[in-house]
Amino acid sequence: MNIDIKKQTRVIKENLFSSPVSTLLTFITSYIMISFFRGMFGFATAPDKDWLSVLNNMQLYMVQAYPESDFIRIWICVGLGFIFSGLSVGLWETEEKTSLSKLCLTFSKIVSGIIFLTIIAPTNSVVVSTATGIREQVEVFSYAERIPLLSILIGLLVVFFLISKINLSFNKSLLVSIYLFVPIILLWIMKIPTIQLDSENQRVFPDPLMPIANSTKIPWTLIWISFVVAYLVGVYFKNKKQFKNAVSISWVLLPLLIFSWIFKKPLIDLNELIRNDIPVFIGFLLIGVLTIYLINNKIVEKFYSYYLGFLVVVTIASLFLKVILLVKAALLLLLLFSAIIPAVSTSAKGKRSLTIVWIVSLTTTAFLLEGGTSTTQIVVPGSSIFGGFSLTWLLAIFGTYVSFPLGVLLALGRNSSLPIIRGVCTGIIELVRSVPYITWLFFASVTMAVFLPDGVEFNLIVRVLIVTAFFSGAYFAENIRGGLQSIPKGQFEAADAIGMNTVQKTSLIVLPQALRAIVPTLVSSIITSFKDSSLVTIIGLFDFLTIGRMVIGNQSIPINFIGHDRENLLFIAFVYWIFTFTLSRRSMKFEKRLGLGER
Amino acid sequence: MVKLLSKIGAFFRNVVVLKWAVQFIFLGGLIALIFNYLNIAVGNLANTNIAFSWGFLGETPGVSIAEGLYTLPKSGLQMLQTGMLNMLRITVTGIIAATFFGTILGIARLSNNYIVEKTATSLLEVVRNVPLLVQILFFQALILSLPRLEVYDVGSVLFHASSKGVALSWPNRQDGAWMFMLYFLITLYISNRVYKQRVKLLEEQGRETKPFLWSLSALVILFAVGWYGGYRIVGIIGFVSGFISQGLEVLPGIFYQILLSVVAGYISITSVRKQISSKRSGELQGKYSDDDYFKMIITIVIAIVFIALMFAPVGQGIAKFLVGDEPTFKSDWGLPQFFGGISNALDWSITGAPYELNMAEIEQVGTTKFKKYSTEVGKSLTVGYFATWLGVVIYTAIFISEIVRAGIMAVSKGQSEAGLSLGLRRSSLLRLIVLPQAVRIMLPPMGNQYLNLAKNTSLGIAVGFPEVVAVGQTLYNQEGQTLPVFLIWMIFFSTVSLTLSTIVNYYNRKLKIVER
Amino acid sequence: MNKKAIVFLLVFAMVIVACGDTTEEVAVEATEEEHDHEDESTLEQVQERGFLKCGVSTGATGFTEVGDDGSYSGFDVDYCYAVAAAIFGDYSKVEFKQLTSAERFTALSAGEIDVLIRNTTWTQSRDTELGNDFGPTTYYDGQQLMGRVADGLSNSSTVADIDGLRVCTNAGTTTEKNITERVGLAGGTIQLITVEAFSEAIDKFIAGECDIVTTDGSGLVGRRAVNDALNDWVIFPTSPISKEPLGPTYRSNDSQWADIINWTVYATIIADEYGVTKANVDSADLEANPELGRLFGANDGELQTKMGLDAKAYYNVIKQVGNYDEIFSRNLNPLGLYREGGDNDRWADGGLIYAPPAR
Amino acid sequence: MSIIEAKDVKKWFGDFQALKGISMEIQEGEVLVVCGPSGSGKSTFIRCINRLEQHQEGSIIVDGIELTNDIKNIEAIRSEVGMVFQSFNLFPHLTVLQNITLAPTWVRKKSKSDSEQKAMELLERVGIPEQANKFPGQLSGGQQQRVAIARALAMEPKIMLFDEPTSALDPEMIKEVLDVMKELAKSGMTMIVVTHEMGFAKEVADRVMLFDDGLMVEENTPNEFFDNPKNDRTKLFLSQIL
Repeated sequence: MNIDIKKQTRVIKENLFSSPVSTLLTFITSYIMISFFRGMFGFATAPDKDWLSVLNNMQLYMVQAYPESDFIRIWICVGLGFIFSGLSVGLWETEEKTSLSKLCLTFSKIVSGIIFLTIIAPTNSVVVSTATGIREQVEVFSYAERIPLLSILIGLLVVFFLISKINLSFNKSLLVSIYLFVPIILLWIMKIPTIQLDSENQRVFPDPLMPIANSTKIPWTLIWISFVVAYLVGVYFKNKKQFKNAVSISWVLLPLLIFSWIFKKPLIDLNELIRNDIPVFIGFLLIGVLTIYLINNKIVEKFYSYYLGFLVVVTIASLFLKVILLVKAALLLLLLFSAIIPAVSTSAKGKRSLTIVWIVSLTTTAFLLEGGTSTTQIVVPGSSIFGGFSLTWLLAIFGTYVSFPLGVLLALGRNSSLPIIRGVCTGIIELVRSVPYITWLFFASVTMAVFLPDGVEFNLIVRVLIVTAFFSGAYFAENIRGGLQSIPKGQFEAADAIGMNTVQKTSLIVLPQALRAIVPTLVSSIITSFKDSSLVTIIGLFDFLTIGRMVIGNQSIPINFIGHDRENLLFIAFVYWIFTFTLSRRSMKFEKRLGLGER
Repeated sequence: MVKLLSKIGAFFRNVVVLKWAVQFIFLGGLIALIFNYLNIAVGNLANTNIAFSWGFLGETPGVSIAEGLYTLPKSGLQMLQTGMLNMLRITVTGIIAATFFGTILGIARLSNNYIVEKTATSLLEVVRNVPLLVQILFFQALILSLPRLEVYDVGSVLFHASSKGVALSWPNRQDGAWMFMLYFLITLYISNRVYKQRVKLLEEQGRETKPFLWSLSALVILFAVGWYGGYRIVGIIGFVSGFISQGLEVLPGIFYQILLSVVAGYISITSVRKQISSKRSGELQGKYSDDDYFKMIITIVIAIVFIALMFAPVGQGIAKFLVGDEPTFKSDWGLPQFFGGISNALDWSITGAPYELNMAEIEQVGTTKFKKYSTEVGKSLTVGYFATWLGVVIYTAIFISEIVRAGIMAVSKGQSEAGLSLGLRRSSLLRLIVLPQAVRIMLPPMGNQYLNLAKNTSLGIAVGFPEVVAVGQTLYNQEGQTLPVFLIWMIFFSTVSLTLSTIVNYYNRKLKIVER
Repeated sequence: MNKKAIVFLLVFAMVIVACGDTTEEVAVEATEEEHDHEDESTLEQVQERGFLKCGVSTGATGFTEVGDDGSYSGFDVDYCYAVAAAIFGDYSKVEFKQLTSAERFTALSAGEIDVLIRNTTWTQSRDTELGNDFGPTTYYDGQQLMGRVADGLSNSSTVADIDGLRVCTNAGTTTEKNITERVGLAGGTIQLITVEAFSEAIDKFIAGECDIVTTDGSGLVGRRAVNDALNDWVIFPTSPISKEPLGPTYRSNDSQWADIINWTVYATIIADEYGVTKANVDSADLEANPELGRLFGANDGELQTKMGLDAKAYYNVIKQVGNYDEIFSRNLNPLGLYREGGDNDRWADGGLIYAPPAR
Repeated sequence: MSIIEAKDVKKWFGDFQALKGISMEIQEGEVLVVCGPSGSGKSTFIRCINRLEQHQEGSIIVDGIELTNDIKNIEAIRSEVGMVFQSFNLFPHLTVLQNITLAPTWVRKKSKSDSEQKAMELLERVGIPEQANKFPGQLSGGQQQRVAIARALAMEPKIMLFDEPTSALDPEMIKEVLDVMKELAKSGMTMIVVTHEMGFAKEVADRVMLFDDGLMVEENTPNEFFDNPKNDRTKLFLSQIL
């Protein structure tokens, strides 16, 4: 014990007080940090801050005016997201083990941190009193509150210390579900003041204590349960490569599904479903599977080119004929698959993977069409589209979605050996990049309408997505170009020497190598999109930030929140931080693992 | 017949033909697309009664601007100029500050001191993960939560911050400041020459010539001479530009159109000639590839288009601008005005110290009870300026700190070992080995960050800072001309980006050559 | 079968799949709209679509507000509801589009919205240059300034008194130009800080960054009622420095649509004149008041049907939304804006709210 | 009949003339070794044969097809001519097997099972069948170069070009690559080999050529070339290299 303390002191001395300058720096930095924290704490807890303006508008923040009767769609989408996360966590589970004592150590560290912060928290804060208009010191965190809190925290510390004696180790990936479990339990037990209106639409004072958002308790709990189940399923199928592939593909397709099912409300005509869609679906499923399994048969192989020719003709014809859209899409998909089937389905393993991919893509296509072609939009009372946090994510994910292919094309163009194409692509990239995003957003909001033909009208969100496609596409193009340039010249020469043409060279040799190099960039670019999407507030789209700084500060009926935008701003900053921080941390870890696996 | 057909087939299978056919089809499609959209735009504009015109540049917008060159602009052009200068002001000071803070933060992150390192890291994690716009809004809220500027806050202060903004003591420019600045640049050049001269002497004669001391003393002496009136020697330049200005006033607009056309023609012809002669060396009679022909043709085509544009309304507009045609644009940036401005600024009859160190002053507005920060004495920053500046500087500094850290880390390992094995001391190791190489690694990403900073200043629009985007928006709200304003934004930002990247590339190349 | 063709198809299909979602969306919208625009009148478009697209503000206390569940309320919003009630007999068939001041006219002329009810000032240039027409004024406003008594201002202060001060206002409106011009005429200069939303201007005023804040009188009164606990704020000059008649705006060249909007507004005014409210509209004596009878469709509602509406259209407006006085007091009285003695009082009581007779 | 016929081939890079008129004929089944100092144009010449570089004057006729700008001819010649590079140029994102089967499936349009079978045969021939499912990065340099040879052979070419195949290898690996090449030469493949491995030239070459400064200085049988060179430049070159 004695030695331990000595060691600790030495570590502290080495790290903090190694030289006079270092000592001085230590004190100065600590002072700045503590006073910054005290200032922030005072700012946040001052009595003129009405944090209920944040809590009461949570629904507005999340989905804006999306109708409550259709919330089930959003829950399903969020649930799907969590199920896939659970599957992924299970499938790519790390072997790292952690023990209960380690976990408790982490928790006790956090609790000690909170204890420290509680001790240094300020007692008073300066506010302008509304009654007298004079600045005055107001008590924000009295000792009467502080001491019980401290004793609870110390109690927790003791509990953690005791638990840490239990010797129990479990897998690190399992931690995620524990971390998710904590807020869900809190949802059931925590009670906070909530705004209630009486029969005359007047706010009831004092605000009664209610559990946090009653309506979300059950969905979140269900989602947590499905997460855990998905995790277990993932662990079970850990060694199935096909399953992993299917999950990866589903991740790419999931946003499309969410998009079509959140915005569209398909009229499901059971009759037509049974008579048309299901037979078509099953028919194509069978044709695809048969092709996969039979195509390399010696007898069938001879007729492959006839089959393909027939398929091309039928597909082209179907595009112009009046047949149901599912047939068109399925034909196109089948054609796409048939072109690659003979090359992939030579081994039993290849056949199995291909079958899974075929089923997943056909099913998704069918679902997408059901949602996507439906003309019935969700009727949102108020706005044509939902907003808030959902919009922020929509812009981030679809910004990446639409900009990625464009970025690839621009990068290829810029790297092309053809001078005109290279010039044009370079011009587009440089022009788009040199101008700030906000001016492009203005272009979308006020100028683009001028360029649209008479009668064609895009929703502002679609216009913003178009502009985002170009803007982040140009940035993508630069990143991909980096990947392209890292490919040695010899690769092109070798491809030439074995007689490949330009398209084959690009799709088989160049892009696979270039894209692998930019996977990390993809994640960071989603993060950037997520952050950049906050700029749409300036053109009046109702994203997360707009609601906090423009809408809530204007509410006067029936509850008055006029002028309470600082607490909302702080809340928004916090939410953005939580999301980007965790995302970037996860991606960093993922990257590390990816890198280790490859080398 | 068959022969002919096969010949035609062979022609279309020719690689060169294919290559150019693909490109021209692409180009044709692109031009058709652009033309189509322009057509639609023209039609739509006609429908909405807003004809595309640049007229608003000359008209008085009737709106005042919070800060900048012209707070009550007489023309749309002046208004945009004000926004541009505001944007440049924040960009230039921001780049300097962000580099400074970024370097400090980067070094702090490599520090052995636990608290310093953790503080820098947590600052990084907070700033990097919150949208810049939210940060700028937050800084604005922070400044607005400061006390009001009260009645009793009057007089001179060293530093003052209130909800009205920030006031600092500042060396204020006097009449001779521009001359002194120019003089100082010349001084810097001279002392640099002295340094190089002494180094050369050292190398030739092998004796200690103290180059650093020499150049420093040259700098100090020249500076002192300049400060007490010596700077007036620069007045010669002002005198000359006065003549130039008078001469330019006589010239009609057509002169500039012709001049620019001739320059364009000359440049294109010389470059084509250069290309031709490069393949014409003696007996090694070179062959031109299709790309070479293309380059020549495109050079000529660009020149012809440029010349044609020079005599179209665009060229007339440019010429009018250069002539400084008062009634058209009410611009002060025409060439005669420009040289006139130089001759006014660099006038040798100006006396007195070029700069005067002033305390910030809080003054009374007229006879009312209102107080404001003096804009004449000291330096006053508005809330919008301060919030935007702080936002972009901290945001960029964080990214720069990552670059600095990565740069130093990339070099330090093997190179430090090599340096130490040569017997270099730690300080000289950093100065001679690590930094020169790290800077070379750091420069390209730094350039990108500078560009981002320049572009991010446009977020000032959210806190009422009148930079070019905000001003442009106000302008088209008044006049309805969104398209021209958008074009001006594009040209302006492209120019800024191009200039910045040219500067960065210049240094990049210079450092590279030095390395070899 | 040539393999090159397959590769081409593959790439083509990839491109389609890659941009599938947007193109599909675009195509659907494009066809819809093309279909819509085949010389159909706005009314037909709206009826076919099944709901009204109404452009409102991004947030103006009392005029357009968004509740905690995303529901809309406010003076302008109620007029959107009224138009929907007239067309469909169901006030809730409205889709609101919140527009910034910069994009509102573009949105209107591009057909993104059917009618713009977004505290928009009726000016000559907007009426002539932008291809819009203006409906009857629903709210007579005027630009005023607000300062503090503590700073030595009073309601007898004038524009000349603000020489050299820092003034905050919101962007994209006529206010920037008005204040600059008026101060210029009075021989002074100001430092004008323009922010996007009025709430930010007020924040700056409260914090003390700005000495004066200026916008339409309604906005000032509303915010003073809510934020000025000390009774320190004063609005001046008494007669506004500008005229700001606010009302609905629609595309020109569609007189049927214009009639519908105009008479929806007039119906609320006429109902107010007769004292017919949401509550008593069913018991209104239509026989005794033939004007009301015509308006509410008692005798076949010939005039309404000629407009292309249901005979009961304006009855529905009053039944579901209320008369002018109800709309006004419901939304603006809580903010301290009252009709009595102002421009927005009934014409009989000396105000400007006047409707042509329904005959 | 000669399988490759080059007449007065000239090539410029900008204003630098790399080939100053090369003429030669190669018979089917012949093994030709080209040597010469670096920058003498030997690599450029063999790269001209399968159009990795474009010659500007003169003519090259491969197997009766003239190499012109006609894309059909280029494609035809490229599938007749296999090439092995100094830096192997294997595709790092594909396994050894995929590297070999890529061209047959996509260019020759063969079914995957056939080309895989063929690939395994070729891997046997170059002596590394056990490496089929590894990635190139996991192989040694000699193994990589043998895979590269197998990849070129998979297209069943009539002519093989070797551009300094051993100069990026360690001495012990050189041997294993040269053994494969010798075996190939004995099987009757037409080969043009740019190399400095004089032992190889002595053993298997039918003819040896020396390039200098864009010109072919000497062409001779190996014995004559090494024992009794005609040209002074050859003597100088041999004295430096041996």
